[in-house]
Amino acid sequence: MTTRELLLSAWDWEPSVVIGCAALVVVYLVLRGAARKGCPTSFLSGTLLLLFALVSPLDTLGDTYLFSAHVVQHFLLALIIPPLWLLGTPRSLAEAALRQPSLRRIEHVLAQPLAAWTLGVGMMLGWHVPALFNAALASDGLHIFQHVSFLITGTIFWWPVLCPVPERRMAPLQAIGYLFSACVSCSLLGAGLTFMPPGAYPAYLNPDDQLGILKLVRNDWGLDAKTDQQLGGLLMWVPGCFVYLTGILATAARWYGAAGQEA
Amino acid sequence: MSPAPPRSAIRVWLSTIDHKQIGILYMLTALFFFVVGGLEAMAMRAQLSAPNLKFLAPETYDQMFTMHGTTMIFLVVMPALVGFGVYLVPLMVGASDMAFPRLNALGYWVTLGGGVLLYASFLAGGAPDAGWFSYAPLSEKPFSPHAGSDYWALGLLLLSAGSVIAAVNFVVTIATLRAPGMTIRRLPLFVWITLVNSVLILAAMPALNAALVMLLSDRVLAAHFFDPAHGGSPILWQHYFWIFGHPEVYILVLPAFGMISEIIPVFSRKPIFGYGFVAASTLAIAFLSFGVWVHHMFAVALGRVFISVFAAASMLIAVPTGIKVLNWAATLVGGSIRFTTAMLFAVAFLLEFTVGGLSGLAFAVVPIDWQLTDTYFVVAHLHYVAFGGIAFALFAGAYYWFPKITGHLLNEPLGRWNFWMVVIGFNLTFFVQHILGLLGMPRRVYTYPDLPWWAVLNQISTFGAVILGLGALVFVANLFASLAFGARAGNDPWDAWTLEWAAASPPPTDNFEHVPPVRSRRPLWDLKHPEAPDWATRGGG
Amino acid sequence: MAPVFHPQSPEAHAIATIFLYFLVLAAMIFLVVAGMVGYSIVRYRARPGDADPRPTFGHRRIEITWTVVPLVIVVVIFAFTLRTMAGVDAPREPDRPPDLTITGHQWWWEARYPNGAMTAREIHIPAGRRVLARIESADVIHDFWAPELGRKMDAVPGRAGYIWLRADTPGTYAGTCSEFCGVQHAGMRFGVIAEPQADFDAWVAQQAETRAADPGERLFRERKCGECHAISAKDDKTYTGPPLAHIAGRRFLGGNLPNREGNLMLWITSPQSILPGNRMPDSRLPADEVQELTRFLETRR
Amino acid sequence: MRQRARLAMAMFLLSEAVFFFMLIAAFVYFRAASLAVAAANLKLGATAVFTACLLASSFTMWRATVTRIRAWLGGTILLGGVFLVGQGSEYLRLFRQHITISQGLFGTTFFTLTGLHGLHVLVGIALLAILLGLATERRSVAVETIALYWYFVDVVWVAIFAIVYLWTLL
Repeated sequence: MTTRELLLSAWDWEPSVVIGCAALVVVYLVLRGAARKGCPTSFLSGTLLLLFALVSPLDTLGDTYLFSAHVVQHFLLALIIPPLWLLGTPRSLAEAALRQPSLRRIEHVLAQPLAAWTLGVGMMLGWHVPALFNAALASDGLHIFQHVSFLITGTIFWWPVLCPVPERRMAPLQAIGYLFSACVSCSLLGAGLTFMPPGAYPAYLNPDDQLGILKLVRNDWGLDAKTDQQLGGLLMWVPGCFVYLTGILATAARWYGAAGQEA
Repeated sequence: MSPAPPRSAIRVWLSTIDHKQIGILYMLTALFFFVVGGLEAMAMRAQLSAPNLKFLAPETYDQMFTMHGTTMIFLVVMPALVGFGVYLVPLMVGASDMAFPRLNALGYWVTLGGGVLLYASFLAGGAPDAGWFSYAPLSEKPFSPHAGSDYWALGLLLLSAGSVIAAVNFVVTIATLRAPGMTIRRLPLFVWITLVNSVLILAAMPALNAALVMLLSDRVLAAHFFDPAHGGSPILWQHYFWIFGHPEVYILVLPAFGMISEIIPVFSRKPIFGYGFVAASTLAIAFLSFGVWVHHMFAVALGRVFISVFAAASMLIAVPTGIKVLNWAATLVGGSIRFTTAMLFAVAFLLEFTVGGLSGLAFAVVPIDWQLTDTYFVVAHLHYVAFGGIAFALFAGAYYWFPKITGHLLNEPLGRWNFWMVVIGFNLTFFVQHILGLLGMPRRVYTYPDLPWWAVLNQISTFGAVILGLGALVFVANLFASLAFGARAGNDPWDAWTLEWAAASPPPTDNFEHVPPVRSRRPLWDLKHPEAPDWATRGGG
Repeated sequence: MAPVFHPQSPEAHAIATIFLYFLVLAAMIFLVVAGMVGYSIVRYRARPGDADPRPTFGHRRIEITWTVVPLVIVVVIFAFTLRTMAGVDAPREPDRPPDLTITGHQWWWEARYPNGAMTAREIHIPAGRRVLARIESADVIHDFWAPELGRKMDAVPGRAGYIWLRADTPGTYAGTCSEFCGVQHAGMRFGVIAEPQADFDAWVAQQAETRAADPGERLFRERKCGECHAISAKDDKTYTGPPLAHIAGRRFLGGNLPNREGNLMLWITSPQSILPGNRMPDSRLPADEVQELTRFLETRR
Repeated sequence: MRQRARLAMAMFLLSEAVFFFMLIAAFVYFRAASLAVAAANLKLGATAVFTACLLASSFTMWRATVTRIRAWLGGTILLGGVFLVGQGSEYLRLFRQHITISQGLFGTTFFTLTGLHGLHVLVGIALLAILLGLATERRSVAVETIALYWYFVDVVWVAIFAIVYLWTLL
């Protein structure tokens, strides 16, 4: 199989995923209907990315062949899609939701920066502990749970920074510290994986080559097991950091921007 | 209280805890070592003025470039920048001193001690000669048996401790001693950058300390961290050194950015363009500077994937740097530019630093690095940043703040001589070194064969260095002449806007009789222009 | 013509090309900044009596523009970088044995070939064909760099690196150590000699041969020359000094000293005056012994 | 003043944290080469006891900032001293087995890391002893600030203990 054939053929249109995404879009459009606020492009592109992360060759590669592909998938699920969703949620919708006492109580607990940080970063670190990660690779149910938990804790993590109701967001300097410490944690994990000897996730050492693309991956792409783990670590480290950095800079810019108006 | 007995000037200076006197001590120390480091550079340029010369023995030449690099970085630029900071930060935030005056004095004396220890190596069997980044295993006992490298490591440990002390003091001063109304968002950019820079120092210096402790363990206790014969790793030294070393480059250049951000607006008669972006890009630089160190190691067989990720980060850091340069240039546009010597240096900084920044970007393009790293192209690049960037900003800062520090203006005609000789000499010296690199001349060679063009280009470089050296002497002469005979400056000779110009020149021990109200980023503008204060428009902060 | 811009292999050519593009781009960026600055200092120079201009504090859209445009430029440069890297770099752990192994020593370069041939300072390769060179170090970090032929590679003790070595046409290509490695770093120059395949094959075969015994060898051993130098081909030991089995066939001796009439004797007598600080002490042998050693070494061709 | 002193100490400890992080990273970097020696020669049980002493000293330190400063400071110094004695005995035992800083990568990394930590404990004890000599005023700024340092040194030890000792069990 060539790279081209792989990219064309290895799509797995799992009905539950497709229907789930479609349902998300419908619900979003219906609820948003009256609101006319919140950026639909960002919500829709978030959902599109979700579909991509779960049905594209990225998923196939990440499941069996490449740790680095799996990292990209997690990166999308925890760090890219949730902020896009939050940016796309209209303020009025969030306010309406928060008027529900039960939701309000949950939000009150989970949106505490400490709780949100612990959940978001803890999930990121926890799922990469070799034992848990390997278990998720071995069991489909656990794997689905892993992905859902990334989405949920990702949303919880970004909530205090990007909450659709700006008054509920953290103070800017606090937010910078929040993102910075999260970035340091992910960097350490990434750096650790980069410099560790290969084999932290043994399933990727000798993948079960059902698609017959192992030669392609190993030789043509040059991703042997060592390079693969290194690349995975580096992706978590540098582009991961870049997402947090973007958050930090956006917060700082908004803070300085607000200065002019408030005086 | 009975009047204190009169004390001799020497005792006053030795025991001072006044931030202004300590700042001056730092700056004078930097000036002294600037002359020393300059003489070392001159010795090297003399040796290289023709092929196969025997003016310096090879080992002497190696000591010269090691000491030149170490001196200029740790004993000139660092003390000069800390000195300016220690002098100016309390004045700029409207405080009467640093948060911990005694700690401040300790920081200075530790720094001086580090310098003395480093130079004591000359008396103890030879200065260090393994280069300013002292790559292991060359710097290990079997290959550098004499004590020079031990003095180097110990001296650097002290200098690093001095920097950490100063950084702690800066953070606390800026966090707790600001005048009423001086919010974080109204900090003068020099102070804001000093704050970010201090955190950078606190995070980067320990990597150097750890590396030095490990090197000393190897050298003195026969440990094996960097010794490949016993399983140690020379690459580990490179990682550790550059995890410190690349942030260090930004530690050196950020305060220079801060000075430029103060000087260009005042002489353009306009507030800085895009304050928020200049401030935020500082954060971005500080942050990214920890993810780019591997670009010093691209020639090592580290693997293509590994290298390319760091190449990407190294390229990214060019973006916030570019934002800064463009904002300074945009500050000029629409201004009413006064070309004092300070402003001349600041404008020259913009151009020279842009050259240095672009040649630096070349090294993020990995294949170019594979050709040109460790050649004279690097030497040219780093001097465009270190001299064309940092030193030009320091000259500009000296001309700008000398009146505040001494009460006298620096002589402007001498300043013009100073400026033009330095600019011409600098570009002659270092521009041709780009070409020497392309011709294949490696750095750190004590001599070279008589290949086509090598001799003539090296002669031009040496000739330029002489002009540059003379220009620097004009500066030193101007300092002392103006101190004795310079025109009185008055409190605010440049019609500037930050708080230090509201104090007397030189400021009294407690700095301010009363601190002017701070309601915007330019408190003195508001005072002078009650009809259109900044706080009534967008420049509030 | 600068060697970097005088590429003699496809690998060096690719680097020169990306560098050229980069120079053009850098020049354009510099012109933008210089243009802004130059225009301002002419147009906005203060004239006597000028009042302060009306303050302006920035412009969000301009800021976003000059954040995004450089970002795009950087992404493009990065793409070109990746492509060129893939084209010029040898794999980190190649799946075939190297065609030759180049080892940096303080302060000379050694090359060993699979058939046991070894030489110093002059590295022979067949012209027009890509060979895989393994770069190692015997002591400190060195760096192998022949600018006309391609990338440099650090020689790090305990960690081998691989490069493609190729020259399109026969000739001699100068190279040098490019990482500071001690006193005689400057003297650590070398040449890559590219020859037609047949000549190269003959050379390698000849280098692996052992020369006929000679009475001079006894003096060589007695004066302990053999403690630092290999005198026979196919000697696996690591020596401090370069191998001498075929010294007479070399074009250069230490550093840049041509292997001409009298220079070998000069080197044996006082190497320290030629490359001060190098590992070979001045011999202080009687003149007749120096002569005998020189005669002996000149038979080692 | 209290706020300034605490901020200054926090900044200093930030740089100390990076310093120890780098040393621990060096230990981990060579772990593969040193694991066998570590697993065979380190005494987990005894060190766990001394670790408990050090952790207990954080508690006594905290009590000293609240009440009965002299007594609790004395207790802290004592517990810190016990920890150092424990570390000394560990060193002696290793030396007798000819494991020193110059014998292999385990010795190199282990003694550098734990030695520098021990040095920090020693400095802490010296500071506490000075406080004990001066102590008159309860809850002085100095006690609180140095307490921060002491907690930090303990936390670093927990990291070292986990990575150097406990990790050998995996």
